[in-house]
Amino acid sequence: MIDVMYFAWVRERIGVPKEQIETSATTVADLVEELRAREPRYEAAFADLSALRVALDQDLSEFNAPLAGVSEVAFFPPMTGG
Amino acid sequence: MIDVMYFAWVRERIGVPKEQIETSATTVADLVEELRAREPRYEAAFADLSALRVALDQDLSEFNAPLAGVSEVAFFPPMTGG
Amino acid sequence: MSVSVQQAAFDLGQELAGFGQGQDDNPRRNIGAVVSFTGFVRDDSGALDHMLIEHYPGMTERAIGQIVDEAVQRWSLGDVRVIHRYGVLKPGDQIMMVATAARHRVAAFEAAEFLMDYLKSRAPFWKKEVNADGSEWVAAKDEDEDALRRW
Amino acid sequence: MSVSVQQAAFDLGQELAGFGQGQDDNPRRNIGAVVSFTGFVRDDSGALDHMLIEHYPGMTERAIGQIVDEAVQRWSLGDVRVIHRYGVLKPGDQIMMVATAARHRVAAFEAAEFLMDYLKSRAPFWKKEVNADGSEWVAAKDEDEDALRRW
Repeated sequence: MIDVMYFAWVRERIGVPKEQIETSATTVADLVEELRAREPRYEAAFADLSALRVALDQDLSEFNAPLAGVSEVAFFPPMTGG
Repeated sequence: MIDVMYFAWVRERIGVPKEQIETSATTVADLVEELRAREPRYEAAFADLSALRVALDQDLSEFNAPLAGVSEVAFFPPMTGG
Repeated sequence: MSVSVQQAAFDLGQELAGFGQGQDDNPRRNIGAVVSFTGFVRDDSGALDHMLIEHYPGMTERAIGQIVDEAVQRWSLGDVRVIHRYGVLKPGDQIMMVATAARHRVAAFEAAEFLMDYLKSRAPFWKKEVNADGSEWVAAKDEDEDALRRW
Repeated sequence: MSVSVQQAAFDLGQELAGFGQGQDDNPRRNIGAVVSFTGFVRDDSGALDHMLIEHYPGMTERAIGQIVDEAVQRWSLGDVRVIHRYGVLKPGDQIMMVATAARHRVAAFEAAEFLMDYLKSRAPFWKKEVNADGSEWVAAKDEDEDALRRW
């Protein structure tokens, strides 16, 4: 089980801010493929990975990063702070 | 007659902040030569022109600038504001 | 060094009063320069009702903390203050501030600009503009990403 | 735009309160960024009794006014505030401040740095450090003169 969080328009497209997911995915990209195959709302959120960023346990990471040992994955668009 | 002002260590070496001078000098450099010839305190103040700046009627200027029409000349070291 | 992520408004004057100068009973006299940046909600068109700022609690504090640590080391800062708000903000409201204290002006300016450039693109905040006709997420700008390259 | 050359202390918070945001009955909503710089009297060695700042009344206001006008035009500033003190200042005292208000952060930062670089070397102020053993005029630094070249 892994906590998956969504922010900004990713959250709006998927419809929930957070969910627990049972997965055997070994990388972030694998997890994304699993989610896209689930329902159209995931397909809509993950259609263009270049428009997305990912954080693993609250550190910015990459889509090819391994998921081993990770307990919290977050997907969101590029940040617009400041 | 022209008003001549001195600031910082130039003022300290010459001993007065301001004086009126009767001069027929046509450039700042000529005026400096006249002053240097007067007394040792002027000689001491104007010994190294590269360490001095000059303003004509409150605008930064150059030592080769003409004095025609100028009513206030000021001599001082490089500024240290901020 | 102090970082706050908060909904509440802040008082810039209060934040900057005595900033970098140590305590009254233990004053520091090696700070010659304090730079502050304050960001406000603009409304160029006059159509904006409000801005909604979303953030990632936990990661936000962590990301800003890392950015601050790097700035302190790199520019030998005497003090840093960062406040970033989230929630509903109206046109003219203060969004955030950074302040840096250093011996000399160049370090204080550079560190403040570095902090701003990283907060823009690396701290997990997202802005949404809401007006009468609907709402829109603010898109990240290429120039903000490019700004990181100089550091 | 406002420039003050004064002996009195100033309250940074008071100067920045509402800076760039227009009047309450006529608010401006096109200012996204305010940058402030404040300079303090340092005393690294612990030997400084006080600093004496001399200036050239008349020319000071004129020189700063010209620098401010140039910054306003070049960076389309919404507002500028400059305060520079003269007279006797103690370690830790505020010497001066500049504040700039602009649409975007880069303009506000650049304009504030430009103003500081010009105030350092082109506004007619001279600093003298006074301690128990005597006093010494602060020498201008080559790096301050060099800093003007980038503008």
